[in-house]
Amino acid sequence: MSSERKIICKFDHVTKKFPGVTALDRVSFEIAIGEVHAIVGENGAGKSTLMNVLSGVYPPTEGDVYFQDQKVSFQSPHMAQKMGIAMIHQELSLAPHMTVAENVFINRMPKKTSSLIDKGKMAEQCKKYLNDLGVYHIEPNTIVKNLSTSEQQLVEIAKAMSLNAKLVIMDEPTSSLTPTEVEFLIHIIEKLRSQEVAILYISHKLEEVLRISDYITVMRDGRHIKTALKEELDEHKMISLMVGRNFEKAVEREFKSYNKSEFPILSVRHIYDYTGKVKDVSFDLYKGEILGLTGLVGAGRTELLQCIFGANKMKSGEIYIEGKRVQIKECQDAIANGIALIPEGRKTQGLFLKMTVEENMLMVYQQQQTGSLGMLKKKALRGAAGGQRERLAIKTPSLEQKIINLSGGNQQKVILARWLLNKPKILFMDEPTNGIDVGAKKEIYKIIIELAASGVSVIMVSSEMTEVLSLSDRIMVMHDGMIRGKISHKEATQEKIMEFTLDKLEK
Amino acid sequence: GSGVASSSDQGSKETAKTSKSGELTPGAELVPPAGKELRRLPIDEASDKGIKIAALMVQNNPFGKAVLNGQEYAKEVLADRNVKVDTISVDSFDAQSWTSTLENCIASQYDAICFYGVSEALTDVVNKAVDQKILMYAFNTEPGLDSKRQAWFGLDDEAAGIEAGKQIVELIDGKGDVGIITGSFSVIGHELRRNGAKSVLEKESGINIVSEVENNDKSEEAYNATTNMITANPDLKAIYVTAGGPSGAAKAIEDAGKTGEIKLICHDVLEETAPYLESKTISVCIDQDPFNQGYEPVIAAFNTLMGEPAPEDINYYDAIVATPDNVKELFPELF
Amino acid sequence: MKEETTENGTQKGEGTLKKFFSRQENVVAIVLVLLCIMMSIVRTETFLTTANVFNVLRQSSLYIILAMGMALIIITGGIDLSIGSIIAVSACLGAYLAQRINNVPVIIVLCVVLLTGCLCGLINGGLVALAGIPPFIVTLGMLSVGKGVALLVSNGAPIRYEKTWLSVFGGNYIGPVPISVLVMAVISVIMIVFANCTITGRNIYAIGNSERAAKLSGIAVERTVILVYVLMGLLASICGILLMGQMNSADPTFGSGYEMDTIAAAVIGGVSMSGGEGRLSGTIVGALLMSLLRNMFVLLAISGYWQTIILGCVIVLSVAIDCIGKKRKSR
Amino acid sequence: MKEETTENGTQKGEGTLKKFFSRQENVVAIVLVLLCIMMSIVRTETFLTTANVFNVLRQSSLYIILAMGMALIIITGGIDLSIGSIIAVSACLGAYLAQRINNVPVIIVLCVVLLTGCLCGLINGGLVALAGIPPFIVTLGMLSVGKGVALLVSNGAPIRYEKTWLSVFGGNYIGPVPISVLVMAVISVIMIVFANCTITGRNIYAIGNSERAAKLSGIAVERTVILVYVLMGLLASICGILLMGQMNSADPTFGSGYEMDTIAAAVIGGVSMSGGEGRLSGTIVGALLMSLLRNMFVLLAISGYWQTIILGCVIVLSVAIDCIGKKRKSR
Ligand SMILES: Nc1ncnc2c1ncn2[C@@H]1O[C@H](COP(=O)(O)OP(=O)(O)OP(=O)(O)O)[C@@H](O)[C@H]1O
Ligand SMILES: Nc1ncnc2c1ncn2[C@@H]1O[C@H](COP(=O)(O)OP(=O)(O)OP(=O)(O)O)[C@@H](O)[C@H]1O
Ligand SMILES: [Mg+2]
Ligand SMILES: [Mg+2]
Repeated sequence: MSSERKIICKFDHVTKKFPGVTALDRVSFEIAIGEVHAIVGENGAGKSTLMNVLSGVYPPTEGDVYFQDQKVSFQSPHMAQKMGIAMIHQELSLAPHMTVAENVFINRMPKKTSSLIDKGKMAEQCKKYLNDLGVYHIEPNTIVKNLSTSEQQLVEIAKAMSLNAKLVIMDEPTSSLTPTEVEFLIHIIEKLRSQEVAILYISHKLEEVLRISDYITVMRDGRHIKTALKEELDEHKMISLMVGRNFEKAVEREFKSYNKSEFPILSVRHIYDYTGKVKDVSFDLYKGEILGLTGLVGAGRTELLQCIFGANKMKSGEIYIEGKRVQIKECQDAIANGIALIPEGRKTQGLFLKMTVEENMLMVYQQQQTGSLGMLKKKALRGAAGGQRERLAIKTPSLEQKIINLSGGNQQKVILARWLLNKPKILFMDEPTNGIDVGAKKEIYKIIIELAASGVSVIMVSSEMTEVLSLSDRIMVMHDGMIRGKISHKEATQEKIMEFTLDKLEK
Repeated sequence: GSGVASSSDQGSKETAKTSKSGELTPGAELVPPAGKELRRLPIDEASDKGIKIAALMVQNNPFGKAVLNGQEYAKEVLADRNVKVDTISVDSFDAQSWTSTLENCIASQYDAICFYGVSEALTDVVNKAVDQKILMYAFNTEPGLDSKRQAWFGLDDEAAGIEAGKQIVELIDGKGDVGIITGSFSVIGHELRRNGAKSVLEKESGINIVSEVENNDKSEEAYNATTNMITANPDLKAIYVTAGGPSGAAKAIEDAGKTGEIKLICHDVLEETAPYLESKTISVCIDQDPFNQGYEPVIAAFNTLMGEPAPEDINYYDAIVATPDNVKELFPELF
Repeated sequence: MKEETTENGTQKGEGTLKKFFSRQENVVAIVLVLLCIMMSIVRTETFLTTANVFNVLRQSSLYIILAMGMALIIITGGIDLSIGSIIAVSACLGAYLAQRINNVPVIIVLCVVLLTGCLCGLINGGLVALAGIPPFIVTLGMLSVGKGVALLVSNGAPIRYEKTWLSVFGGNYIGPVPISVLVMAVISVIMIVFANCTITGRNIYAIGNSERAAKLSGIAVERTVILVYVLMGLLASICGILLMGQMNSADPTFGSGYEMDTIAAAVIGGVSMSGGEGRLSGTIVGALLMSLLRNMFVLLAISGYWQTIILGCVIVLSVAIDCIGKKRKSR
Repeated sequence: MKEETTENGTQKGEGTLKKFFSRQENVVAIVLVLLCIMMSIVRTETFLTTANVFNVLRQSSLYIILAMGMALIIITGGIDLSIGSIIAVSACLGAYLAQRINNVPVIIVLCVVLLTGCLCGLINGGLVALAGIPPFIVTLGMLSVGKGVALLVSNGAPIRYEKTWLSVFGGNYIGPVPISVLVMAVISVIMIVFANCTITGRNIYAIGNSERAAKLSGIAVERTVILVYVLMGLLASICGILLMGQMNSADPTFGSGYEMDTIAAAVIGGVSMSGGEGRLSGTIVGALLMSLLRNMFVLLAISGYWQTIILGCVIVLSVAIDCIGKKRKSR
């Protein structure tokens, strides 16, 4: 990197106010070509808002944005795109009923001379961009809704790449990628850097940030705190800057090991599901255990949990709870047996977006807490909700707030509270820390550990290796719908897990 | 229907003399719209205290418009007699809409309400109005057999249907396929006509009713139904349209080049049907004098309110049978 | 310091006002009140009479009853086009029974009508929830089939029946209050309590927000959806009874075209067509607005052609105020 | 080993078949074909004649034209209840002009009709896209206002006008082919190409999938939505011309009730009411099914009451087959 930074983009006292919230407060800093510039900060620090201002989603309330030495005020994302700014949005912005190729080339599909769309060429170019990302298994003509979340994320990345932009904004691109895919993305970023493309990179995964970025900007409460060379910062310093105080070390817990003689709380034997995503899965879960479940994209972890929970139909297999055979046909059966599920995809499977925090929190609990004629005991319920809000330190102006106005971490805590109210014996968590900041993450880890200590058994699906390693008593790796291996905490290392995770060339 | 009620004619002349002259146009001097005859004349006296009469109709169809013309004419005539006639629109021929509108009129304290009797379902609301001393004059259809409405004006639908049936038999010499396009299976007036015609047609062994479909009073649907009938029955001899939209059937017959081959029988000589009568596509059109259905009840109500003897309980209109040969004579205003 | 307090004070005041205006139903309610005030000035002698007020209420009572059921269906993300046919078929069956069989106890007629409504709702709900057929298609089919059955039963003509205590529901009054208004009031209270204060009511909203999330929260989605359609059928058949009573006969045209008016009432009252939000109180306001407009037209003797034009404009305008405000804020 | 290959083979064959049956439109097409075969057997002399085939096509041509526009609107997540009124108001204005002003060039009448349609669409689209009012309310208002204006213009009665070359569009034939069928065919081709092979067409789908995502992808959402409504207005006014030509007059009742039939055609053909998916070819199949049923009723001389019952059942059944299959799979 040359010592002379060639500035491509500059924020000059950018302020953005939403009704009641000042999301950005006089933010100023610069980005140069050929650099990977990371932005870190807690949930709600204003990272996405800043990027949305740059990419033309919102106009700034005050202040200016300069791009290539020109003062710009984009009226729409389209204008920003034309100037050479591409953005991978934090919330996926794909059209689920359309094909992969159409999504990649939306609004700028290659045309034939007749000005009609050239579908062949489009598929071909799409394939090329996907291959560049190291993705060979996604066909351009697949309908996007049939892809898993991580595959959709890859399509989103391909879409941004195909714009051949001068500045690429990546807002949490790796939130649902597996380690292998992250490697490929990093590879791409390196390549872009060498092509003198500027990259704005937002992530809550600080190791990743330290690994790939040149400059790091820290934001807090809508303000710019510091921009520094990567070398000047380490994880600890970053966190202190982000939260504005010193931060204690990450979680610690005492791991347990189990021997065969112990009686499992949940036993699963030879489960197959109807769609064929889960094949012959058997495992045991013990009281107070945290069982990490990891694997590659599409390994079937989500399907396994949802199948046991009764949300997907089981084809064959047996489930025992505390030694008793149980039939789980509907989610209600699972809940009655003391199982809880925090699903992946907060917005799609977890939240009731048009409802309040309180209603979201009480959704499961209130099903049992009714008086005569199915009337809700509103006072008692409100008390319970208030209790959870305190226990989990959920930041919300009131319980009547619409859930959609909360930050991701707090939304996740609300879903956690929903199930804790029900006092489950077994807790399934599918990517519980997806897209939430270090602070919130830590709080959630703490809650998980407390739960395990109080005797709740937890299965945690996660693609984040560090998370799995630092929390799980045992780790189970899935591959292609089957359990590839079970490792106790003592034996577990990153390499060992990777070995189970990856496709082996020779069988 | 050329006989204007002569007795009231005389009476009104007398009263005209007694009233202050120059302020109102005497009934005898009224100039009816071209081609119309007034079946009843207003008495020539202005009301002292002011009279409010509501004239109700579904205005958004050709027949309704013809009735409205009569109602508007009555409004004009009575304007200088200190009478306020409100022509009120009902949004459909649905009994419930009529009940609501009638209720609203009762609330508005009209002295008389002239209304289309849509269906028996109006019985209760009509009785309620009568109990509140409101004159309830129905036209066209009876609002229930045991309703207390004081008078009714119009052409008996069943008789009209029977007349249509007879005309069909005559036109096709009592043999051949006949199709019926009816407005709606659930409108009583349409059903009375359909069944009236069928009662005649079914007696003829040579006549075969091949199809009965609804067209919801719409000309486009009549067009499609006619085309379908012609296709399905190459020997079709006649089509009977019981209610709205006969122009669609006529146009379809013309487009199929079957003018004259297929006889079309329908109701109401209006702007819509007149050209097809002229072009002989419509063989017979039975008119029920909608102008007077709008006009007469209002005038009758006024006269009664002014202390004249009440009109007859039932005031039958004769079916006016219009054919291509006589239509220009009977309805000069349409040509 | 002092200045800040005032500012805060104003902000707070503004906040409450803003919050009030941010609900579409409140804006529509204000439109309703303004229209009433206007009418009381223009038609002093007729508009604000007890008779006319109860008249408007009576006319709106069917719409209110139906619109509340419709609102719940729309909140689950569905739609019901068949309500008119359900009214017709249940009323016709009841009247047929009352007319044909001598001395059939009225209570049995009542049960037949209500059960017919529930059965139609059950078929609708079953096909929607269990077979997964789009509600639009299911209820469009039911609209057609129901009308056909009503025509078959009634043979196309209104069925008159002996006056029994059934007719009390429709036309009679307790003092100046029409019984149908009382029925409407009772049902409104029950429905509002049901929607807001019972677990099933809240589950309906949850399903409309996200069916998947509701399922994963242990809500019996299918059963609840079926229940909502059955409830709609029940409400429709209650309206069938009210109409039967009012008319002292059952007519196969009963209720035709009601679906659009009730959906409009719900949407005007703030129910979102995409489901998950909206309140029954708003729906009541929406239904009242529609009835008030119709009453106004008659009291003001507005010509038929202008009625439809004014109706269209008022509907759009009453919703527009709120929408434009929201749209501007969102940018 | 050998067994496995066979199994794979069968699976592949099954796969293609399954894929074929997994599209609702294909299932509906099969229902359509089966009905045709049945009719050819039962009514050999009349059903499969050139005259009758073109007859069915002619009757369906309006529905097909309108349903394609409606499909696009539903795909954006909207709805248009006002098409009937747009047909009526544009036709009435055109006929009024042709009748009132002597020697007005026909081309001007044509332009007035088409522009009226576009203007109505523009108002709809503008209120939906720019003011953010729910499409249901906007077009319900337009339905009412348009009908009122059509009544005002026509004074409630059909307006006849001098026969000009405008009438050619409606009633005339080229050989055995009705001109309206030709118009329909041309418009179908244009619309299918537009929806599938142009960027704007694909953007319409993208908007229906997620308006926000479409906006973030740089699509001019508002402009595209307005365009879709204008297109619907244009198609409605083309239907106005066809009807005017066919009847040689314009009637304010033109097109009333079309909205339900066209929405039904689109949904039967696989368009999802929640937007984002569905194909115009399916819509055509849906519209054909509706017209074929009506034709069948006449050819088979089915009694009126049973017509509505059968219509309802066929609509539900033709969609059910596909839905039940999908529902079973999803669990
Ligand atoms: N459209 C909006 N309307 C109102 N407030 C908003 C809007 N978008 C963002 N905010 C608020 O602005 C603040 C900054 O949000 P932003 O999404 O930029 O945070 P972030 O740093 O990206 O957080 P995360 O890490 O969770 O993605 C938050 O308080 C948020 O609630
Ligand atoms: N709705 C769907 N329809 C068809 N296929 C799907 C659907 N959802 C997921 N898949 C496929 O199922 C497979 C398993 O996906 P799934 O999301 O269960 O994996 P996972 O192990 O949970 O991975 P992740 O890390 O993304 O959560 C993938 O190959 C995916 O393409
Ligand atoms: Mg963000
Ligand atoms: Mg998963």
